[in-house]
Amino acid sequence: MLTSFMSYLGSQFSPGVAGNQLWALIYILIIFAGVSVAVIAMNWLERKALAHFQVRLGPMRVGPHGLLQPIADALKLLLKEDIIPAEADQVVFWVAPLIGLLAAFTVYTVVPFGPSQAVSDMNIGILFMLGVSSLGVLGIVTAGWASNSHYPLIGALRSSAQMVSYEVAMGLAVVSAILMTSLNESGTGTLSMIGIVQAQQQQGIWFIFKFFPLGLIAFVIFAIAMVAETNRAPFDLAEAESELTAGFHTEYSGLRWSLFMLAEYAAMIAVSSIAVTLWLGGWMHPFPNLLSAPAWEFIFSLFPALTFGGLAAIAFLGAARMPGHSFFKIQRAGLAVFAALLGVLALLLLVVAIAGRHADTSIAARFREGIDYVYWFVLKVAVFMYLFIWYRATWPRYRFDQLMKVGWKVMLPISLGVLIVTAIVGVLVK
Amino acid sequence: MTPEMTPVATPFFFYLLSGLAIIGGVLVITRRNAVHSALALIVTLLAVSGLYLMLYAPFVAGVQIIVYAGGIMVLFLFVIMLVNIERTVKERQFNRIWPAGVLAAAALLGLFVSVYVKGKTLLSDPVTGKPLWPDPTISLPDSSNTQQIGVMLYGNYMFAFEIASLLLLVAILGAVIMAKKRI
Amino acid sequence: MAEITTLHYLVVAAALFVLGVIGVLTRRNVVIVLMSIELILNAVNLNLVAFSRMWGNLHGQVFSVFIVVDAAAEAAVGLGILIAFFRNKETINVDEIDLLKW
Amino acid sequence: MTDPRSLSPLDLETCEKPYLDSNELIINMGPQHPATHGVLRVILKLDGEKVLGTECVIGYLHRGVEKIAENRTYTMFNPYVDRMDYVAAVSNGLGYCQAVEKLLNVEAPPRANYIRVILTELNRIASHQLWLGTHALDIGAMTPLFYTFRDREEILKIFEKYCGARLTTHAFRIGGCQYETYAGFEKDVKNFLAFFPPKIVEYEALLTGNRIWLERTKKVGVISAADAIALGVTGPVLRASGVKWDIRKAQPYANYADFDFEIPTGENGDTFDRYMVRMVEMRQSLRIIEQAVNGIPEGPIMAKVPKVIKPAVGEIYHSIEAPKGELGYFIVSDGSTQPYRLRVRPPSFVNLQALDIMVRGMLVADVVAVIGTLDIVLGEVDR
Amino acid sequence: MFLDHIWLIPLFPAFGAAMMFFFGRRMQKAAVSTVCVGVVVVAFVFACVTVVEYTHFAHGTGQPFEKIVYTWLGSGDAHLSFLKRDGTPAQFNADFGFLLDPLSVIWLLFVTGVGMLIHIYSIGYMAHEGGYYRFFGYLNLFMFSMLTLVLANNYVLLFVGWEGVGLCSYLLIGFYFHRKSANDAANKAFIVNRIGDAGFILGAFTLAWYLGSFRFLDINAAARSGHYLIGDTVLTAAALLLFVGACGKSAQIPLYVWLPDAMEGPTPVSALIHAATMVTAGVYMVARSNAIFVLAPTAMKTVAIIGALTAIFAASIGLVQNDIKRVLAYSTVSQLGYMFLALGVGAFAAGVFHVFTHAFFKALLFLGSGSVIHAVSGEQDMRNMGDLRGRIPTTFKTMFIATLAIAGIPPLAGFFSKDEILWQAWRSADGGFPYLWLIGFGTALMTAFYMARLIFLTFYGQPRMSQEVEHHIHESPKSMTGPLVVLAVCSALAGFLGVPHSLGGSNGFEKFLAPVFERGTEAAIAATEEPHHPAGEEHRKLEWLLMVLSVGAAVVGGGWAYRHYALAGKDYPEPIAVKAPPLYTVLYNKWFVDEAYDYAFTGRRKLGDIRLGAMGAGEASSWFDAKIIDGTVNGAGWSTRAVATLSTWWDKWIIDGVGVNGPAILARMISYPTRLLEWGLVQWYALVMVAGLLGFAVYYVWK
Repeated sequence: MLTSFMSYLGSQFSPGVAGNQLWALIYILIIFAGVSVAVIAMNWLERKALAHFQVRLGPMRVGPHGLLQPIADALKLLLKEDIIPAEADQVVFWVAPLIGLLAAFTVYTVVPFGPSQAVSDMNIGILFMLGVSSLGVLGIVTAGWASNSHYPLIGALRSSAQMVSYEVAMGLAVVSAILMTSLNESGTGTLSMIGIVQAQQQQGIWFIFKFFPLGLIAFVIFAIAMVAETNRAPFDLAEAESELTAGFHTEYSGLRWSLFMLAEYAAMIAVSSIAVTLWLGGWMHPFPNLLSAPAWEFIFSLFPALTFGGLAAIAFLGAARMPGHSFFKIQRAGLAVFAALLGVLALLLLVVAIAGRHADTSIAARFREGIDYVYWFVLKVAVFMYLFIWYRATWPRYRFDQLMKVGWKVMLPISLGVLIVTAIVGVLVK
Repeated sequence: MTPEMTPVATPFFFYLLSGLAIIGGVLVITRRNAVHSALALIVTLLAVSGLYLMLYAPFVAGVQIIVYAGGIMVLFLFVIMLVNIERTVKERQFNRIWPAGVLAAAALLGLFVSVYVKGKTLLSDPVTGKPLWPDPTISLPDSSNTQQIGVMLYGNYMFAFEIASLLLLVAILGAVIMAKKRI
Repeated sequence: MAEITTLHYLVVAAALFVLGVIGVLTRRNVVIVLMSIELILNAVNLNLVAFSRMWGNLHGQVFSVFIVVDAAAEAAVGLGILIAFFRNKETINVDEIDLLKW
Repeated sequence: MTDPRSLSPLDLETCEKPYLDSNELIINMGPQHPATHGVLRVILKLDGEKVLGTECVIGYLHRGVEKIAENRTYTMFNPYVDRMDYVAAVSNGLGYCQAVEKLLNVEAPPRANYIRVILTELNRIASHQLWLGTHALDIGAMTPLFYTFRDREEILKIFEKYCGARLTTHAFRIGGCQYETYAGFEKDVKNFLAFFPPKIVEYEALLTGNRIWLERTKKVGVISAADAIALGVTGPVLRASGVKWDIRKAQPYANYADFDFEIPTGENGDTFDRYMVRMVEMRQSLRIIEQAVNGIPEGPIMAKVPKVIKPAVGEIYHSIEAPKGELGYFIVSDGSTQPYRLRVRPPSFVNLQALDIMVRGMLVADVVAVIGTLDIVLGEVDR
Repeated sequence: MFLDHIWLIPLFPAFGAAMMFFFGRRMQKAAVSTVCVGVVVVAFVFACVTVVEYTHFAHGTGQPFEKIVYTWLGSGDAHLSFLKRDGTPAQFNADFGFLLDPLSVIWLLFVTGVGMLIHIYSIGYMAHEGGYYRFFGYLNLFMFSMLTLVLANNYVLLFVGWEGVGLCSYLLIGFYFHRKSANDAANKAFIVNRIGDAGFILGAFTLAWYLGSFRFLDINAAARSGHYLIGDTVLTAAALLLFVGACGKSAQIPLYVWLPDAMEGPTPVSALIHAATMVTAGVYMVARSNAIFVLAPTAMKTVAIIGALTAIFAASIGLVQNDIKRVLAYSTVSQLGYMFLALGVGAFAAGVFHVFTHAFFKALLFLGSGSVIHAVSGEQDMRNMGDLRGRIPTTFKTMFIATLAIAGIPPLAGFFSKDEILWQAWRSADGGFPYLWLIGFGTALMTAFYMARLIFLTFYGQPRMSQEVEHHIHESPKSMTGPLVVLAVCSALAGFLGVPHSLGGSNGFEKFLAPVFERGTEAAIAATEEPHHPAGEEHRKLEWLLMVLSVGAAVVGGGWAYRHYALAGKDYPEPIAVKAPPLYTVLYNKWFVDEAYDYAFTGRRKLGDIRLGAMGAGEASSWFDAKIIDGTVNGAGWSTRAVATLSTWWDKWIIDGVGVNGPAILARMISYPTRLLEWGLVQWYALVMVAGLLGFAVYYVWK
């Protein structure tokens, strides 16, 4: 076991490819836990960010600055009564959230956090990802149907029609990015997620800037379609609370409802990962073509430590700025401890960055590299997450026919055109 | 560049997946409620897709998931929801000739079994002496599976591919026209 | 457990095929009949892919892709007909779809 | 024009057919629904998502206000009117007080009129702010709600300082105002005049140019001028259809005749026009307030009114321009201390009638937008 | 350099068509004409430069130049191979390739050249029409297809162009799609062409199956290799099938009926597609396949006879038609017949030469007639024209030149090409060809007559149009007369490219084409038996005699027309109508061919009580259904009823007495197996299918 444990650290391949089942399992656990934590954090972040967009403070009571709010929410949801309507189809009602959740989480098996930091590197990675994420529709449709109620049914039909329509534009945009991977000597592209990032690495450019503005257009189309695909504002028709109360999960409550939320946020992170992988260079740091000297590598490797250091500083500042009243004693202490934790984490990262600064095959260097990869990947995904929140704060909701019009009459032709032009340009460039 | 994926615990996964597939199949044809049938069919489809992966056909597996599980089944669910089922659930589920149908299917199964049994023992090639079902000896590189299928689709099977696209177009038109409210 | 050979896959496919045939021959609900047809097609696909693996070439896989295309077309048209029919006759039972008998 | 009477009423019996051809679906919107602004219940007959017809079921908030009036003296009834349109309590009070004053042949003194105008117009802004926030929320824009509530707070603070209440103000008395303005009232109002215009710009920056907002509001819930008049629709809804009708100009009450302001009108009578009309109205209200606060005279705030109000036998109808439209009071006096009959003509109730012809043929999402744009308050609809 | 990029030539107009397709609706007229005419001009210039380069390349040897851009169908993979007839495997390969040899050079030049002129002409002609961009888009698409056809290096790609021009022809005939007659004409053209196309594609595949390739060079090499005997059955069949295709496209008997109707399209279309270029595609294709035809004398004879018959047949109809464009249309059919006559007697070069000269003067005639129609406010009936000579002088002069050319007056273009054909027809060794000469001679006479009739009715005599129309008469704009003048010059001078030896020329045209039409070994032996250039004085004299005869015929025909029509006033008498009324009726009604087709093929008309053709088949099946099938069913019903009656009777009278329910049981026993077959339960059918499947499988496994 130890050898299998250690062998991976020196390996060039993801555990799925290398056949290292132990590490694949570890990764699955890490990713499952990580995504769940990310969803929880995202929940807090969304409430806080949205609140600040809307000139209010958001959760402040549970924990310092509401940091423990998600946990309180989770507890509340777990303890709530689990209602299944009498006329509902019991089995399907029970299965539906699981389908959605399963689809959302299965996608992560191929998300490349780094060249070897993934569960597996499937040959059909992106195909797999699109396919499995499209299974999420099934969860929604069945949930809406099983509730045996009008609002959920309309919501389910809406959302599945929406997801199916936007999948087309999304797929075409993805294909135009995949076409770009084939611009190498051998002329063969790849569908593997890791391969796509490596293609960007070899070509020395993020695909968003490739054939400017073709890559950018395809990216923008994907970025819009992925919002629609995840049923988020301004495309959140399926759960438009002002029209359909809560859409397909109107009849859901408690734990089951939270599963839907979990699936939704996990799906958001998943599609963001696709966007990052396909267009934003995946795990690469910015300007991979210009700033690739060892000195730059070192500077970039300090970023994780700096980020956590910065967060720690902000938390300390927050603790210091708490009102001096004795009511806030515990909160202040909690925030200080949190800040200290962040600080320790920053220090650890700093140590790793400095210990592994030479690009050799030592464990420290491997660790440092891994952390870098994951850091940049997660950072880019986080930017998307912020965008999701921003959209929600800014835009009204589309109407259903307008949504369909945008999907079929605007996005689809544009993405088709981009695909064709990309193919032509690709041939000409070759 | 990447090493071939080495299959792990093949028999276990095979029996698991084929078991799922067959149980799903049985559920498909026995459930009263069409939605339950559809869900069972999805299970079967996903299990079959897993079998494709075991057969080093990742592209087909991906297509299976995207087109079948993600596309066709959603369509099925849609239609089931559109046509009301309350009445049909309460009705007789099998037609009057079901014994004949089961009998025919059983005969078919018998045929399959006998052919397979024969194929394993008797029907070997008289010239080369090879069995009819040789064990897979030539390994397919699954890392370039998609590329190779692409080359074949656009090369050898160009016509078939074009005709398939035409078929889809016709199917789209037909489905749209037939599903229209007023023809 | 022994090694998995082509025959194993063929047996699974045969089982699915027979299940599909039973569904087609006995169920009254058209939707389920259509689903049974999908089962049959899947069984065929499984056979093709297994043979493709057996002979070490990709023709079987290409064919199975075509069959998937065919299945999609079949489902779309079949369900379209079903909806049109349901609208007129308010039934989706196969044995009530016998207008041509008269 | 389509004669609204020609629209067939919703036939609930023939709906829900069991087969696909009709595809009709009956949906109950409300009374518990996030977008019905209280307890309105709208029964929708849908073809897929298309609205075939609506039927409003009201009365969930009925408190018998008009009946209560018959058992209360004129003075005692005054606070009750605040509970009708609770987001525009000041306007309600103004209308009632003026109606009784008219019955008594009493004229409020000028200073009282100025105070009344300032408070009423502030209340108009507050009402429009609340409408804007909820309307935008219905259409899916969350953020404006919080912005408008933040700014509405400034107005409510003035109310609170003036009369001690924020929502149900009971600010006026028959014959004038009960309270003299507090010290710094004028400064507060002037501060608000400086504070608010940039905020309107902020709202408009969020919405007016927003593509999605435009798509959701333009050509949605159209009602023609002729239809609107036929249905008796008043207020911004009527003005957005292009009819320049505003009681403040048409039959000036209080001292509106002294002020210089304009009546905004729309052209298409769609949701967007109603939005724009209300946005402009807020600015016009600011103009009125500015003129009033600068010209407020000294003097008494109460006219001579008998301690026991016993109007002569007779009847009176008086209407004012409330934020939502024409608010009228019809009072019949039998010479006793209590009204023989009191009838309120509430704008929300009348405007709600237009819902059906505005949403026929549109989509479910538009119903929500139209309910929002009608700016109804169920307290007033049900009374 | 240009030669290597020959594939760009068709792409220029394709680009124009694509522009029109995507953006045309939003473009100004000026922009539309700039783009569309521009791309054709560019194509023409490019073609000229390419040809110059080609002549350097070929050094007079006429070596073909072939450029394969990429393999279009088939990948050279063994899986796409098929077995030839002789059992050897062959590749199914079709390239996206271009072939430039003298034959395609000629077509390339006049297609682009005449096409360019007609594009320019259309700017003026279509200026006030709706659908401007659509028209030019179609024209450009046509140019693309025609150039693909001409430059293709294999039958499959040629077929693409072939279908493309057919499509464009359909679209353009039906350009005024709101007119029913235009739609009908378009449908007719399309459907009739389909018949030909079926023949063509069968022929091409037969060739591929027999010779193993679609490539012209391969096929020619194979045909000339001497492996195949003259008169080879399969090759004869293939040649005949190809000729069916040519008949459709080039409007030969019996598939010529669409061409006169095609005049429903705008006049520039008639000029470009239905006179100058597309209809000569059949000639091109036959000329292209000359190596095959040489090996199939029967086919050659068929071609010659059909050509000659078409020539005189169409000319005879043309004698009495009144619609100016119809006269020209029949003239076109007749001239095409000439071309096929030439091809059929083995004078490929002469046929091609006639195509070349005909392109100029027929395009000119059509454009001129367009100009006339333009002048008289859309009137097409010659009975309502007259005396236009002085009012539209340019049109008159150019049309007059063209008439002289088509009538075969020396030294204009038509004289040389037509006489070459007539001479070759006379001279050809195979028996019976002098008869063909006679037919050709008669045709020449008629040609001169009806062309002169057209000119005199249109430009001479007294004005017969209404006052209003007369008032509006005006010469066409420069963009229309310009092309007329250029074409007139070409019609006058083009003949000098091919002055025959007998007139002291060198027949450069034939020499230029010689490499294409060289005979293979087998055929060459046959050819040597007759010296290629019979230099004998005797021959020359004979040739001169024939020339004089045909010129004489032209003069006589023209003179006769002058006598009858030069002074025609209103209600002028038709000489044929006066002298032979039945003949006139027959000719005026085009020999009742359309009617005959309606009787025989479409079934639109009934022959007595019987309907034939497609509709007839429908009716027959309907009758069969109603009478036989339903009759059987009814009969079964009747017999059932009879049985039932019988059994009732039996029941009542016998069973009740005897006490047995026998007949009822019998009736059920009879009905039960019938019911099993037509139960109406889909799953029963499926069950039967499964049973059948089982049966087959069992048979094959355990047989």
